[in-house]
Amino acid sequence: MTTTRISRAALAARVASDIPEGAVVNLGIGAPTLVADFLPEGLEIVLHTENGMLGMGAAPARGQVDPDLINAGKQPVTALAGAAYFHHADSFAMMRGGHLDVCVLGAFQVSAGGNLANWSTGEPGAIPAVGGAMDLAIGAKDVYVMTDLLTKGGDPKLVAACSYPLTGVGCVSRVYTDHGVFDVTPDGFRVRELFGDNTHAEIEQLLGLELEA
Amino acid sequence: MTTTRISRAALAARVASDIPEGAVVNLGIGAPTLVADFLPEGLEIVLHTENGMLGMGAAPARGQVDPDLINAGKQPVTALAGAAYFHHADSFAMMRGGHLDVCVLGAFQVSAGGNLANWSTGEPGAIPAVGGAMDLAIGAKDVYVMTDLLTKGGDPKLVAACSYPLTGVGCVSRVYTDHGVFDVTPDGFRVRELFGDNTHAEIEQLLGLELEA
Amino acid sequence: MIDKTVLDVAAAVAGIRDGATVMIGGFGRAGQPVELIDALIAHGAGDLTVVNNNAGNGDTGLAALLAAGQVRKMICSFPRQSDSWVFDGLYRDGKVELELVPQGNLAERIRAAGAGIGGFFTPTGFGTQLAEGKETRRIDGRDYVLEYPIRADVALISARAADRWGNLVYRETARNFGPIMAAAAAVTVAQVDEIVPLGWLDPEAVITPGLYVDRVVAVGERPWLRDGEFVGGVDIEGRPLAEEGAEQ
Amino acid sequence: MIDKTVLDVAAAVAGIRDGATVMIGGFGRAGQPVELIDALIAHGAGDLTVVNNNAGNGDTGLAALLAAGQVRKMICSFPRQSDSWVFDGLYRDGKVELELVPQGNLAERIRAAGAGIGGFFTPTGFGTQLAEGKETRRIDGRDYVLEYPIRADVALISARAADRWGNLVYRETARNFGPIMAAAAAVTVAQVDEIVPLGWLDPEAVITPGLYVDRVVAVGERPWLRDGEFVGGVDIEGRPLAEEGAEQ
Repeated sequence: MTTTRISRAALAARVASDIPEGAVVNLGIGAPTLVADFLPEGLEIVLHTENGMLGMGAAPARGQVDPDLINAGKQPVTALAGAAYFHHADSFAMMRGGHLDVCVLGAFQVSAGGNLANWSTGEPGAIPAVGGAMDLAIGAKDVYVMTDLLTKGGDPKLVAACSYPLTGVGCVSRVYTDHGVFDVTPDGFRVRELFGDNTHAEIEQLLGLELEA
Repeated sequence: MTTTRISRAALAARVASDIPEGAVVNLGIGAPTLVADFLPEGLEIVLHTENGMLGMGAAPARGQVDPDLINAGKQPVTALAGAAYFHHADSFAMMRGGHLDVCVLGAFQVSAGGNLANWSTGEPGAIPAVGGAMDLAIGAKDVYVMTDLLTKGGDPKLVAACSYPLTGVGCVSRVYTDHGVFDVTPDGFRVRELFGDNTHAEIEQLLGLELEA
Repeated sequence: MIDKTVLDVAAAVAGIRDGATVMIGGFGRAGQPVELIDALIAHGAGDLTVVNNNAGNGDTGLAALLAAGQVRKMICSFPRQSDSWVFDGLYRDGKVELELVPQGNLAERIRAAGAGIGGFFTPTGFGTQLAEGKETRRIDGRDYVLEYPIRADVALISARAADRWGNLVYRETARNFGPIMAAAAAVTVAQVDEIVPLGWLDPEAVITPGLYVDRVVAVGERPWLRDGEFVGGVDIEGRPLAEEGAEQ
Repeated sequence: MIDKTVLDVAAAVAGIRDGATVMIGGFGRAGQPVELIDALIAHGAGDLTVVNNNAGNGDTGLAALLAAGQVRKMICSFPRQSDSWVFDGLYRDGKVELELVPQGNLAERIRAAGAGIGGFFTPTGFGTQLAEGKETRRIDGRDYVLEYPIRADVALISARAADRWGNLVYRETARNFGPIMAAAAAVTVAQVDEIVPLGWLDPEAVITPGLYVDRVVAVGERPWLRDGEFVGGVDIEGRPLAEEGAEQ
């Protein structure tokens, strides 16, 4: 079976197109960071970085790197006019208190009930590291996951129940994948959009899951 | 029985003399506010006001009253060099977290176990008001009470057990009265200092309480 | 473009419904959003639960809202003051309910609402009437009372300046409850002396980041300031001083 | 006169004992008090429990403290990074313990210690391995985990400037854990670029009031600043950029 897969960049653009002007958004480390490059020019969207800043701007030019001004991935960034700094407890209070509109996160697995697994594969001997993942998972009005539909080995990442250790329970609202976009509903995953010629039946077959139409 | 009583001002001076340089101090509304007038000149003592300021200074001159700059009694004050402003949750976190060295409070009653009653006489029909009293009571390394030994009606204010509603439990470390100074110890009140010719026996008789020597 | 500016105080308080819980900033008069309260009186919403440290001073501001009969219940720490006659009368007549909360617990409960904390153990009030019936726990040898968040439908606060993103800076002890109320309400309305261009506020010194603020309205400079500098010449209520010769 | 200034970093870390719990500020390298950590290495106290968001980067700062064998246990949210080889090796060899805490719970637990909160219900981590064995509660329809304060004997933090009362201002995202750690430790030591005369810091913009700070030590301006202004010319680790011609 050959299905349509869009590129990582196209997926980032697809996510970006759903973020309205004025939204306060946290983009997780890794692929979600790409979304920033596709936010519509001319629209004001306020980026939050959990290490203590609202109004985060793009990467600085060489020579203008400021080691005091970094994002959650510890990469250099800039500050927009309208930015504000705050300490870590205040920053996570913003998230936990539901003041962010959107978080975009990566995932190992998302369950039909909206559970997220993205911090540990549970491998024995691996050094665990969670960072802000569990806070982000419960820390926005909408939690979007951005991921491939399948692992490199071909296993579904949208599952009936997560086998990996959970990051959060019932927290995901929507999943943007390279094959299509799925809402998490009380009845499980609902197809919102399929890319290219992908059909409902094909995706169900790939996932081994029934999807709402 | 005639006993020596010192004036309110002399008592304020007595309290002030026990406050070391560098101490962070909150002076409660009413008589304790007087203590500020007797802090030794040339010593730096940092006054906290629970409505959001450290480094509070004296009252302003007429014409220099600033309605945005007030103390907990809602009187105009000034700011010293080195002052800082903060919001109410941060201000009470300072108290509750034990970061103040000394609070000086008034009292209706103090018990031998260090309980404080200073917010309500429990009169039926009275409008209750607590303000920051309960926070102040548990909000400093040392809680000093400044009060007359007896009510105007002659009833002891140092008691075996408070009959008025409590402000805090086991919170008072020392009581400065017009008759003398008393430490609260695990064994009850201990006489620290008696003013004038007051004797241990006289004070015990006035209070109807045994006092440690 | 994000623009949280509204043109007048009527627009700022639009939509406040009967029965709403309204947080009102200020400690006594300092930081009290008097212009917004006046607009709320004109707006007319009633049956309100109001959260404030006090219960009004004199006949203006919160006291006027109480006098207008719009408040069903006050949640506060210190209602009884030398000039709280409006509240005192209503309370004695049984026309307003009172929930008394120690000031630090009030602040921390408001903070908890904004910070997504479901409840917290506080030492304040343990063993007192104000903790009666509440869950307690001894933790590491200290006694605590379990307290829950206080949330609101609307917060009305006052700050010195804002930008169009809703970033706020305050002035001196008028900051008091503003920042925590801004975070604890579904809709936060700030009155400010002035709205400055985006980028004028120092990002190191923004106290309330704009994400907590929904509407800002400029109401003009306080009488004791000129171009942001203190010039004085008023009494503690902000009224111009009488001439020296006229002073009693 | 209150003067919390100490003359050098050795004096700043004096008295830290074997077995102490030491909070170390910083998120990655930003705000990491490298000079104080170097002084702690020279000081030699061992068997330490260190609280930091991470577990060291490269071979300097916290990584060097770990390499020196002075750390018994790390409490952090994110030890594993591309350049955390020192911690990684010690952990795999069983030479350092790890308590992993979600970053927001770490921050709130530190905040609770400073704020006199005995415990709090947080939604973060509910239903995950990191909440296993912990008390949970459903409050108003949401599930929470009970978490307790994290206190320390000493906090080592970095700020941009201080005055002799210990008031601190920070710079950009280097603020991170500094303010909450300052409040959570019995003794707080701050390294700063400069110590300014009392009264020079804007009281509206002081982030850590001096009562939280016990010692301040000036360690000189960061290489990317000149007289407090950003001049750049460094890489993300703060090292001077190579000449353009030499760039690969």
